[in-house]
Amino acid sequence: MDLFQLAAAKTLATSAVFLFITVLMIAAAKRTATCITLFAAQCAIIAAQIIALAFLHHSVEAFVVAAMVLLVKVIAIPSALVRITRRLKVSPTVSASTSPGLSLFIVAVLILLAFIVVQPYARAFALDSEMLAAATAIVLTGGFLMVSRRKALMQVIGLLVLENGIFLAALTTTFGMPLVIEMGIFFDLLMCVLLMGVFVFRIRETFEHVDVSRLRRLRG
Amino acid sequence: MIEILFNSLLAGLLISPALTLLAFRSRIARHLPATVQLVALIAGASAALVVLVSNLRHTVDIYWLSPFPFTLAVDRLSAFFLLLICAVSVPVVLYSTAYIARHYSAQRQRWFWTLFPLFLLSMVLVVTADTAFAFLFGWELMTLFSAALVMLDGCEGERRRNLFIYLLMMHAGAAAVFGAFLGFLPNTGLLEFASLRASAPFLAPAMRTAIFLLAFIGFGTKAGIVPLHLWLPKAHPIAPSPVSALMSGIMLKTAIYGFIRVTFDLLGGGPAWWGYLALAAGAVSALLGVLYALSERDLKRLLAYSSVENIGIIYLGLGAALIFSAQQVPQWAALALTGALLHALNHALFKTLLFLGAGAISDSTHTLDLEKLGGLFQKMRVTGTIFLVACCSIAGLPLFNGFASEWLVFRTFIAGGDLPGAGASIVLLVAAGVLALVGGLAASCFAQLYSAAFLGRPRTQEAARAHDVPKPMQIAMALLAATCIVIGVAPSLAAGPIGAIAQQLVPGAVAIPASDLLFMPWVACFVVVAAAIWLLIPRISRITPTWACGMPGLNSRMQYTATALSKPLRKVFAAVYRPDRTVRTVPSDQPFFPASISYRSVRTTSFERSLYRPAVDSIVVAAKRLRRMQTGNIQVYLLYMFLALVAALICMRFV
Amino acid sequence: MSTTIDVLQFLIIVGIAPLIRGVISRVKARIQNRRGASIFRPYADLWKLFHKEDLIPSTASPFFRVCPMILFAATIAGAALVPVLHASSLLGNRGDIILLAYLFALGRFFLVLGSQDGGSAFGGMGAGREALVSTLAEAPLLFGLIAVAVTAHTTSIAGIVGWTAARHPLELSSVHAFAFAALVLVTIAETGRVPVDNPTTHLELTMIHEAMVLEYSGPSLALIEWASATKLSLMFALIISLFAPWGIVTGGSVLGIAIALAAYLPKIGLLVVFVAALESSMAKLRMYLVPEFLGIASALSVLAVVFTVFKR
Amino acid sequence: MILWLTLAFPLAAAIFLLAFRRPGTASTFALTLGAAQVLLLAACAWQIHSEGVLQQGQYLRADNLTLLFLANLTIIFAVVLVYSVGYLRHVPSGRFSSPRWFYALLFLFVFTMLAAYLSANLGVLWIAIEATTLASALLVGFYNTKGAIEAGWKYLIVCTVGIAFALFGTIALYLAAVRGGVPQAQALDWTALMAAAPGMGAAHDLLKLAFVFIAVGYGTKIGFVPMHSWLPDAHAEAPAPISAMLSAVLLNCAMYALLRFDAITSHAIGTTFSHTLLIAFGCLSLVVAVFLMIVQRDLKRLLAYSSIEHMGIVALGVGIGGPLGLFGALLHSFNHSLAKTLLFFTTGKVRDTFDTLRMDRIHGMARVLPYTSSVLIAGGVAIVGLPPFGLFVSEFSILMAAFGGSHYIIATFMLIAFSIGFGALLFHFQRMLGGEPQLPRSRVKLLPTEIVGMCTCGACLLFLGVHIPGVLISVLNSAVAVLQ
Repeated sequence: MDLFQLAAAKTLATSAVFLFITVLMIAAAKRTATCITLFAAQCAIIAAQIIALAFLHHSVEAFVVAAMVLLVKVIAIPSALVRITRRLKVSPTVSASTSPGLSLFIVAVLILLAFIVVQPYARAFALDSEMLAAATAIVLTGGFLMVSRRKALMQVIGLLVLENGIFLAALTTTFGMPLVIEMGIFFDLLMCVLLMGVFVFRIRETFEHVDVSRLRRLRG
Repeated sequence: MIEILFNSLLAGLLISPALTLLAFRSRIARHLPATVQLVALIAGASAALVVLVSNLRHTVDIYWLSPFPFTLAVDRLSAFFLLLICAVSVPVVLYSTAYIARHYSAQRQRWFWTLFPLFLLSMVLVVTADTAFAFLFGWELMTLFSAALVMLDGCEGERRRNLFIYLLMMHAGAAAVFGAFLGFLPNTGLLEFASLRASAPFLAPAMRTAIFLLAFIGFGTKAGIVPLHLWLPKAHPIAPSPVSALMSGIMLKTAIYGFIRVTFDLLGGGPAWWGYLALAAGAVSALLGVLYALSERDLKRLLAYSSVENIGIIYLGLGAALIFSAQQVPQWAALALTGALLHALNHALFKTLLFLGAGAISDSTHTLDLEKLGGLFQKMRVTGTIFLVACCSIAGLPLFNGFASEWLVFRTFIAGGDLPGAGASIVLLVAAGVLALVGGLAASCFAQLYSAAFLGRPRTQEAARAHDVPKPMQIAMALLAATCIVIGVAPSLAAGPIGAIAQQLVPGAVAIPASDLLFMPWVACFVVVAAAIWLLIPRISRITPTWACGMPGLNSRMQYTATALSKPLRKVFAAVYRPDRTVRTVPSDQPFFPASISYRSVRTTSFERSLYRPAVDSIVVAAKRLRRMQTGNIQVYLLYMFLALVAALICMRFV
Repeated sequence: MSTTIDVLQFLIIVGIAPLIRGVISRVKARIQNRRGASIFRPYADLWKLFHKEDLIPSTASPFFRVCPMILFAATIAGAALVPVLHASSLLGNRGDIILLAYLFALGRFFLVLGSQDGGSAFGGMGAGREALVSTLAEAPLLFGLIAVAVTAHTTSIAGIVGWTAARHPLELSSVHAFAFAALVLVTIAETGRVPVDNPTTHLELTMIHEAMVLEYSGPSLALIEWASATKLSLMFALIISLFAPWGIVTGGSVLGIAIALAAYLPKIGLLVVFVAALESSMAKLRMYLVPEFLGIASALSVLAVVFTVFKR
Repeated sequence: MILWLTLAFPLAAAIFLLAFRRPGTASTFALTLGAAQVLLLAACAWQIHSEGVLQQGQYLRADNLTLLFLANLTIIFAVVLVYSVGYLRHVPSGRFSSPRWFYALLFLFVFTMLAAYLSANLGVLWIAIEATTLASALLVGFYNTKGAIEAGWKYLIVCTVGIAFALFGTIALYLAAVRGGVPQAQALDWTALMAAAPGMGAAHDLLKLAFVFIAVGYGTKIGFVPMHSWLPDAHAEAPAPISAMLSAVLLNCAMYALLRFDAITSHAIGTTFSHTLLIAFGCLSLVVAVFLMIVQRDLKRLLAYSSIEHMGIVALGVGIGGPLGLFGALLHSFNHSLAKTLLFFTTGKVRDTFDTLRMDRIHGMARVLPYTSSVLIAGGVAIVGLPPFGLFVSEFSILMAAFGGSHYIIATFMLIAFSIGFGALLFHFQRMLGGEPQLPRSRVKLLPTEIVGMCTCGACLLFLGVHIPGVLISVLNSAVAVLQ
């Protein structure tokens, strides 16, 4: 058992680093498919974290949550997204408004910002500041992706990343919410992605492109 | 007794719209709504009279019905304005029975008879309201119903624009009125006038000032003081005549009522500069109003500008009253207030009459353009005589009612010469000069109006074919004209009771020396006898052609028109008008041998040009800038969200 | 007794009005080295006109004949407000200075209406010009009266007269000087004398009053002429009683009345000579210089009013 | 039990309705089920009213505040359903765009909003509100036109991001509650939170942080400027009855959520912070909305901006606070939903007749559509807050609260903004109503269903303007008491 405990603690300690790496890589990624994979990886890391926490706290609920993360976020959503990308038959690039280098730089700045911002809270509530910073950075990166990537699907991914960050924050600060709520949130998320998929298809059908920055009929 | 009368007024005005909707299809019951309204109005007038005489206060409380305290109370001041509304509306209703039926389709008639009593009711609400909520409720309804009645004549093009300006300015004015009443709240929390009055002494001086200024602006907008008068010459002319009569004759007075109620009653007077402000507004309005009136050729617009002038005179009186009460001279304050109130009554009478007369003119000639009228007296003897009475009254000629009130205001200005402060004295005496100038200009203006419309030769076929209007319209106008003469000959009949109101409003005022007006009957007798003597002397008379320097073929185009008549005066006051003149010569390359020359002179008032346009333009420009922020790009929208979040987070540190 | 004097002084103003006209034209003739007509010539003119027939233009309404009557009535009602022999008048009361100005307005209003009824261009021409002159004269007239009234602390003409009469001539201040000057100018303008108007002209470029009454004839014209003469006489009486009332009676003796009358006539004479001299020495002003003329009157009257405040 | 029933019924109805392909049958069943739903809601409301608080299980709870919003939902749902029957005649069918889908989604939408209202748990509340977005997004995109899809997409993305922020805020509150000693199982139960709030003052900064995220998050859904961008698009492109639902119920639903959080925050750290934030958002929404109303070209966008304006007013009412301010705010949200529904109903007819909602292309409406025009005028008069309609009363009480609390600057702001908003609406309406019509007078009469819908709203508005029944006053007062 001790070995598990140790592994769990080790996972927790190192996962933040891995999360930062995924964040940076998403920012630099050029193809949608890469982003999806990275998102899945990110979710897998988080799932690992939950399992680790579950071991540390001997919580059955946490195992259920971890299972759901694996099921929904690591398997279901990414595969759905991949299928959508294939069926859309549009160019595989992310059509970023910023160059990969600049994106990387911006995300790096965001990570730094996240560290600065969370410090007072981490201290006040005796929380793992690295984890909290990771969560915040993921949220910020999600936002950044949504603002800077013109492809509709990338907005979905950005949203998912953002949501991931919030989920991670919840995990770090409060060790998750009550199970029913968590399940509800997962359900909502799944539905949300499905619905967005429907809309992406409709955009493709109606406009014959999936560039959201060109959806500018309605303004003023 | 009062209770029954007042309640029957309210009930009558409330049920008559329903009656209209129910009974209008039947031929017999068609006149039922008008009859009910007449009865209700007479009941209301008698209720008001009873209150005026007996000084009993009567209240109706319908808080059980309304969400906020809603009380109607008739005290002396309310009773005066209630009397004004009811008494003046009686002839208007009578007039409308004939006028509306002659001019509108059955559907529009129904529309009129539904809204008209509601409009009256809203005005009754305003002047009898005893809580801020009731007042504002009535105040907003009044605008709404009047606008709906204005739309009776359709709303196309220019009319629509005018209506828009009317509603917009009224709404903005109402916002100020809201502010004025609610400004009392921090001190009392209650909406009843009694508690507002009680809380007034404890208001902070800044708040008192704010309330006064808001009331001044809010009620000033409704009353049409310059430069807030913009809507007045636009909205009044486009309404059907009975409605313009009510709007100009009565609705403007509700603003006077509101101003008096807030300033004199609720706030209980204030520093002298309030008075100077009102006085200045009055002087400017009176002068500019009459000057603009002088240059108008559209009869109704001319009358509307003349309303601005008369409201100016009322404000002169109110300003003087405020100055006197600030200087602790209550008896003169009361006299000035009496003058203002009497002028309000007089203006209601003669302006209603003039608008009804204008309705009669348009009824028989289908035009209101003074350049197209002329010689109507020959065809419309009764209307012509009545209209003359109205013109004399509004010109402030002795023996007619306009003189009595102007005389009172003059007297108070002269009394201002005895005030201790040099500033106050000079201001009041100068105001007397302004009033004199205004009086002179008004006399010229209405002499010109009357002679252009009624005397000389008809200028168009329509004018030549004019005929007098039906009996009900004549009777309605005759009633008003008779009242004008009665008050003109025996002003103390009206000035006495009004003096009692003023005495109540100005604390410390003693008996009013308005009894001086008792000599007017003697003057009247003298003038009438002196004029009538000559009728007894037998004279031989012969009808000859007009002298045309010995040439034949004098025609109507050789007469002076209204525009030509006022030319000398307009030339002297050219600085006020500043018209945009355009002369077009066709063909343009031969200026000395033109095929035709057209001359156009458009007058946009300088207020519109330099005050309203820039304000509206800047708002529109700001709106367009904001519109550009709404780019349509979802990424920008998301960015706004993130920025809003960041801004809120930063602000969090400081709150 | 008092009422008798009131009636008497009223009759004096109205009665000697044509005489004043006659004297003015006589004096003018003399200044111009002519013999001139009799000073009673205006009475004869009136007599003649009253016996002629009234010519009524075909376009005119019944109203046409009423106007002169009202003009006349209003003017003589004004005459009933002005004290000549003692400090009281027939219709006098508090505030009658305003009534006086407005009675002029009443008369003028109807004259303007009557002038338009003929339907010719002359009436309108005169009416427009008359409106200009009278409107601009109204303020200085009232201002002049107000200045004196404020100084005397009363708004009745008779009261002012009483106040002034009780004072030494040298006690009167600059207020009175300014007001006097203003009122003289206003008188010239209001009564249509040179340099504002020329009562003898019939030139359409210049005439004001004459243009308005061009359509009138016979008794109607007589009334108008008499009314305008009365207005001049009234204004003279007003000026005299406001600024130089000394000599008026305080009691009611016949002797006193005689003395008052004797004091009154030289004062009138002086004014008549002054007007005649002025008319002979000046040319008529161009129409659009008239506002400047009245502007001077207004300025003087405003000064008078301002001085009332600082002189107390 | 009744709460569960009320909540489950629309879900079942939605699924049931999907089974009917024929429009006529779907309509009939929708009406029947709708009537049953309304009855159920009425029964539910009655029970809440008589018992004060109704708690069922751990997750469902209803009190007087809920009751007020439930009443709002019930009335609007009923009229919208009735109106839809006539409205749907012309809709071309496509995938997800047939009457059965319309009704099914409508019921689903109602289900999600009911869930939001009836939840006792802030987490469930969040889930429900997120679900409202999902349920209504397809309705927004119902027409399948370019505009509708664009609007649907923007609606979905912007609201989901906003709601994600709200989740963050909820978590932060949860953390604060847990740290403040509330047991984990109850740390999202808002009655427990209200009770424990005074003890949570220690986590001062965290609570502020939570409220900022909540305000921005739910504020997105309410339509506060600058997060309002989805609102005009969605309102303009959705079918008229759905626009009415969005404006009249959905915005209120989000406002309800915000009110709950505001109450907790105020209890914990005092009213200053949360109310200042609300006032800031309120003022911003009010001012920006009235300015943008001036330059609108599309009738429904104009109405949408007017909704933003009114949500701003409600926020100001809450922000000014005090019993009167809250009273006014709650009443205003109620009145606004009635008036806005009325106005959106007219747009259906306008689009039918003129084939456009571009206001510069509509002329002479008063002659072409006299009855619809009079409804539009009445609705316009109501929405600008003139008597004798209900909004006058509610705006009056908010103004009274503002003046009474010496918030002069806010009051001035409001008065000026009201005038500009009035001018903007009046300007557009008069241009549409007047002018030379290019079309003959429409021979198409208003359908009975449309008349019923419009008349109900109009009558309610008029009634509330003249008299507020005692029941409503007591509900309002107890709702205010719940929040205080």
